[in-house]
Amino acid sequence: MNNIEGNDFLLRVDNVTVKYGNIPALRGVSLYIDRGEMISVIGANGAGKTTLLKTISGLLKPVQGNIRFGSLNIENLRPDRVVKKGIVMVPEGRKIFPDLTVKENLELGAYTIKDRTIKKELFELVLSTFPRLKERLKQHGGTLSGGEQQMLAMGRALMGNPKLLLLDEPSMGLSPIFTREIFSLIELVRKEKNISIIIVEQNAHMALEHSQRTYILENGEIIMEGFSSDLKHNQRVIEAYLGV
Amino acid sequence: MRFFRESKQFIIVMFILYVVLKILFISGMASPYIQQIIQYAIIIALASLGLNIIYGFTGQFSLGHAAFYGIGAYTSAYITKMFGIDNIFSYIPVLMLCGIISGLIGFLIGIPILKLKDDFLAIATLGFGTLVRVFFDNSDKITDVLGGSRGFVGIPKITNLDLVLVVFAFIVIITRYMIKSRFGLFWRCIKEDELAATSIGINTANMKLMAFTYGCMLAGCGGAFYANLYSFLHPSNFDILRSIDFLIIVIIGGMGNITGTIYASIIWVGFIEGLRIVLPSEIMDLRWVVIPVLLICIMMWRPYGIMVKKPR
Amino acid sequence: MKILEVMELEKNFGGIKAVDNISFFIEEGEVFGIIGPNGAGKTTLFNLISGIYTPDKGKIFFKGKDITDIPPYMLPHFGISRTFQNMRLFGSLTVLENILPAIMVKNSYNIFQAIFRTGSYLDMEKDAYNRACELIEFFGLTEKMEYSASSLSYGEQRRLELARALATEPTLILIDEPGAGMNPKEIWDLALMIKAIKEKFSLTIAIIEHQMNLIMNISDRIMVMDFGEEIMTGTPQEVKKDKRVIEAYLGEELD
Amino acid sequence: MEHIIYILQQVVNGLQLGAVYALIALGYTMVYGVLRLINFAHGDVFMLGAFVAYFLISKFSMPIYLVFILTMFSCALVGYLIEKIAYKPLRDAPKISLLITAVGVSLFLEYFLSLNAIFTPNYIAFPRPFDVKAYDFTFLSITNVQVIIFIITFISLFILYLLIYKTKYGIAMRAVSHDKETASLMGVGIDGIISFTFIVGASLAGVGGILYGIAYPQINVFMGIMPGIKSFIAAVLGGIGVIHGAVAGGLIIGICEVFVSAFLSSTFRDGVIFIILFAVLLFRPRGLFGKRIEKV
Repeated sequence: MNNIEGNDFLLRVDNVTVKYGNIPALRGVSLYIDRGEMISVIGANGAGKTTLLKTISGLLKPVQGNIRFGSLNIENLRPDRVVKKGIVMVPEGRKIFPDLTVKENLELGAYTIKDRTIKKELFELVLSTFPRLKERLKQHGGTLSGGEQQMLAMGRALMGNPKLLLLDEPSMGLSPIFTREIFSLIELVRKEKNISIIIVEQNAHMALEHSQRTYILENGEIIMEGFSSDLKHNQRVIEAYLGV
Repeated sequence: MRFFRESKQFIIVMFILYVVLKILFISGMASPYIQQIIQYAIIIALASLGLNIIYGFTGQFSLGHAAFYGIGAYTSAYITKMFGIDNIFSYIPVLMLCGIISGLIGFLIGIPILKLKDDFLAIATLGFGTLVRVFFDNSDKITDVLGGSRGFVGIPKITNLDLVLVVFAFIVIITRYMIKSRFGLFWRCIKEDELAATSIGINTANMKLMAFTYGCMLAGCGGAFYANLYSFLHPSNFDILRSIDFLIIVIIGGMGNITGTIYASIIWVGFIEGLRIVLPSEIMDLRWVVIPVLLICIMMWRPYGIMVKKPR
Repeated sequence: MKILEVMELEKNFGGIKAVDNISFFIEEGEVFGIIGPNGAGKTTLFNLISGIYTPDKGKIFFKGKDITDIPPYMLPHFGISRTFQNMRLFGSLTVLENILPAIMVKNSYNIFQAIFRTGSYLDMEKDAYNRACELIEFFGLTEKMEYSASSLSYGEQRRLELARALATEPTLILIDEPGAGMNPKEIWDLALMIKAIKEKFSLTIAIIEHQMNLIMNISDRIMVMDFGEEIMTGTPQEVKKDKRVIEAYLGEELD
Repeated sequence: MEHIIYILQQVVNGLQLGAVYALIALGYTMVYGVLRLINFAHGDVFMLGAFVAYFLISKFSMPIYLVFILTMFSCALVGYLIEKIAYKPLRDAPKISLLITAVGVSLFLEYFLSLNAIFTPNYIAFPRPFDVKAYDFTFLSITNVQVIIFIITFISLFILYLLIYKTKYGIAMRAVSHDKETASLMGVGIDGIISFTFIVGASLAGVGGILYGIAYPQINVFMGIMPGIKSFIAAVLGGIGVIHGAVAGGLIIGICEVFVSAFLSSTFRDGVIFIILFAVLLFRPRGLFGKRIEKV
C-alpha cells in the first residue's frame, strides 16, 4: 500500500471499530503514519484517543477493521508481541513502576532486546538524551517528580528500540514549562533516532505545534484530518479545541 | 393475616408436598432411611438458605458456614440430652435458642471480620471454621458429654417431618419478605458495589452484619435439627468440606435465588446419598474427586450459578 | 449562607500531598465548579468531603455542623449526595432497583414490620415506589425501568446515576466529571439538565469538570486546583483572565 | 539458666518448622502478587513434593541431590499445569470464582491421591535418607536434620533472591505484580511470567515438602492442608506480596507454633495461629512489611 508520494506506510489503521461491552468507543477509525513522521490525535476527554492507542498496541482487540504495520497485520497480536515488532507505547499517566529502581525500569523497557551490546547502546543513548535520569539510577521510580517520571517513561520506551512510539498525553499533569521541555525532547528523539511518533493530546496547542499532521477524534470518530499547520487556522478547530 | 395471605401459593405447594410426603412415610413406601434423607435434605436447604443470604444476596464470601451449623448442632445436642427433652413442644424453644446462639456468635465474629473483603474474608472465615473444629475435637476436655474427637452420642431423636417442614416453610416466607423489603434491596446493593451503597446512605457495616447474623441463625437451626435427627455428632461433620457443600448448593442454585437453593439442596443430597445406595463404597470414594471437578467446570461455565435469572 | 465550608484540608498518600491546605466555601444555591489538570486532587477533595477518606488535617463544616469525622454513609442523611467519575451503578439491578434503595434509606420501618407486612410498611413501600417513578420519569427512563442498569447506554447510565444521587433528597450534590465522554451536543444537553435539576430540586451543586464550555457556562464560581493546591477561586470571568490559571492550566487566554 | 536454654532450644526447633513454612509462604505470596489469588492448591503441591520424594527414595533409592532436582521439577510441572488448566481460563472472571476454583483444585488433588488405587488416605512413613544425629553443645543441641534444613533453606532463598532481583524475569515478575497492562506494554509476556511464578513457587514448595518429610517423617495426602494454611497466614503476617515478608512471617509462625506446643499445649497450636491471623487482619491488614495502598 502506498501513499501519495509512493512510499510505504509505516502503520495503517483501517476502518477500526472497538467496543467496551456494547458501547462503541471507536467507530470505523482510519489513519496512517509514514516513516519518520510525527502525527497527533486530538480530541476531548473520552473521545477515544486512549482507546485508539491501546488498540494499536494490542491491549484492546477491534471487533472490525485491521491494522497493518509494514507488511504485517497486527490487530490480533498480544501486546508483548506488538512490542517485539517495534511499536512501543508510553501509557497515560506514565505508569512508572514505583517499587523498581530507575535502572530496573529502564531494563524492563529493554525486555525484548536479547543482544547485550544493543541493550548497552540503547542505555547509553537514553542516559545521554535524559541526563537527569543518570543521577537517579538507583532511586525508586516512585520518588521521581512528575516531569522526571515522564522522562523515565519515555526513556523506558526507547529502551525497546521502537520504530514507532505511541505517546498518550505526555503533557498530562505537567506544568507548562515541563510540557515544553518534554515536547522538545520528543522532537529530539524523532529527529535523531528517526522514530515515527503518534501523539495523543488534550493539549491541542502543543500537539498542533509539534506534529506534521493531525487527526481530530470526536465521539469515537475521526471528524477531521490534515496538516497541522492548516488545521491551526481552521475556524472549527479554533473554536472547539484552541478556544481563542 | 397478610403474612400468610401474600404467600398463599407457596403455602399451598408446601401443604401438597407435606401430604404427599406424609403418605409416603406412613404407608411405608419410603423406608426409614429414605425418610431420614428427605428430612436431611430440608435441613440442608435451611442452612444453605442462610449461606445464600450471606454470599448470594450480600456478596460476603464465607468458608466457615459449617461452623455455625455445628454450633447449632452441639448446642441442641447438649441441651436436649442434659434436660431430657423428648417432645416437639419443649423442643421449639431449644430450636430458637440454637438459632439465636449461632446468630449471636456470628454477630460477634462478624463485627471484626466483615470489614474484610473477598479472599481475605474467605481466609478469615476458614480460620474461624478451623478454630471451631479444633474446639469440637477437644470439647471432651470441657465436659465429657460433648465427646471430643470420639463424637457426641445418645442425642434424643426429636426431629420429625411435621416440625421440619413447618419451620422450613415459615422461615422461607420470612426470608422472602426480608428480601422483598428495603433490607434485601440494601444487601443486593452492597453485593453490587459497596462504595456506591455507602454513597446513597446505606450503613453497609450494619447491613452486612444483619445478613451475616441472620444467615448464621438459619445455619444454627439447621444444625439443631440435624443433631436431633441422627442422634450422633462428630467434629468431622462440621469441617471445611461441609462448608464447601453449602457453597456448592448456593452456586448450583444460583446466587440470590431462594427457590434455586431449595432445588439445589434436594438435588445435592439426593445425588450424594443416592450415590451411596447405588454405588459400592470403592466408587463412593470417587465422590470428592468428581465434585471438585464439577465445581471447577461450573466456575468456568457459569460463575454466577446455574439456576439464576437475570434482568434484561 | 455558607452551606459547605472547608478549612485547611490536607491529605497525603505515601508522602505525596494529594490535597494540600485547601480552604473554600460554597454558598447556598450556587453552582461551584472545580477545575484543574488530572492528578490535581479534585476527586480526592470530593472523597474527603463525602467521607470516603479521612483528612490528615483540616475541618469540613456542612450548614455549620462539623462533618469531618462523620462516617460516609451518614452524609446522605445530612443532605450531601454525590456521583462518581467512573459511574458506580448497581449494574445487575434494574433501573428501579437502583433508585429505590436511595429513597428507602430514609424509611423508618424495621425488619419485623417488613416480615409481618404491616399497613404502615406497605404505605411506605408504595410511597417510595411512587417517588422513584417520578424521578425516573423526570430523567426520561420510564421505558427502561425494568432493564438492568448495565444494559443502558452511556448517556442513560449517566442520567441514572444523577437520578440515584437525587433520590436521597440532597441539598448539596457533588458531581464528578459528568461530561466525560460526551460530544459537544450532549454537553449542551447536560448543561441544560444541570440547570433544570438545580431549579427543580433547589440544589447547591459542586461540580468537577474538564469541559471548559460546560463549566464556564453553568458555574457561579470556579476553583482552580493544581498539585493539590488552590490556585485561585473566582467567577468564570475572573478565572479566564487570571494569569496564574492561564499559566498553569488553560495555557492560553479563553475568549 | 535452664529456662533460657530450654527457650533457646525451642527457638531452634521453631526455626526448623518456620523454615519449611517460609518456603511454602513464598509461593503464596508470589502468586498472590501476580494473580491476586490465594492459591489454595499450593499446600497440596507441598504435599506432592513429599510424596514424590518418598517414591524416589524408597522405590528407586536415588541419591539425595537427584531427589531434590526431580522433586522440584515434578512440583514445578504440577504448579504449571494447575495454572494453565484451572486458573488461566478464569483470568477475567470474578475474584471469588477463581478462589472457589482454587479450593476445587486443592480438594481434587487430595481426594484423587487418597484413592486406594492411587495412594491411600493413611499415613506412610517417610524414609529418611540418613540417620538422625544430634550435636550437643554445652547449652544447646542441634540435629543434623536441622542443619540440613537451615542450609538448604538458605541456599533456596539465596537463589530466589538472585532470580527475583538480578534477572530480567524477576524484574518482570515484580512489574507484573504491580501492573499487568503496563508490563505487557514493555514487551513482557504476562502468561509467561505467571507460569514462571507458579513454577518458582511450586519448586520451593517441593523443597519444603522434602524437608518436612525429613524433619517429621510421616506423610499423608492431607498433610498439606494445615501447613498450607499456616504458611498463607505467614505470608499475610509478613505482608502479602512481599518476598522477605513471607520469610519473616514463616519463621515467626514456626516459632510461635513450637512455643505454644512447648509452653501451653499442642492442642492450642492451630488456634493461636488463627488468632494471630485475626489480629493481623484487623489491626495491620497490610502485614509487617506490606505497603499501604489506597484507591477508590
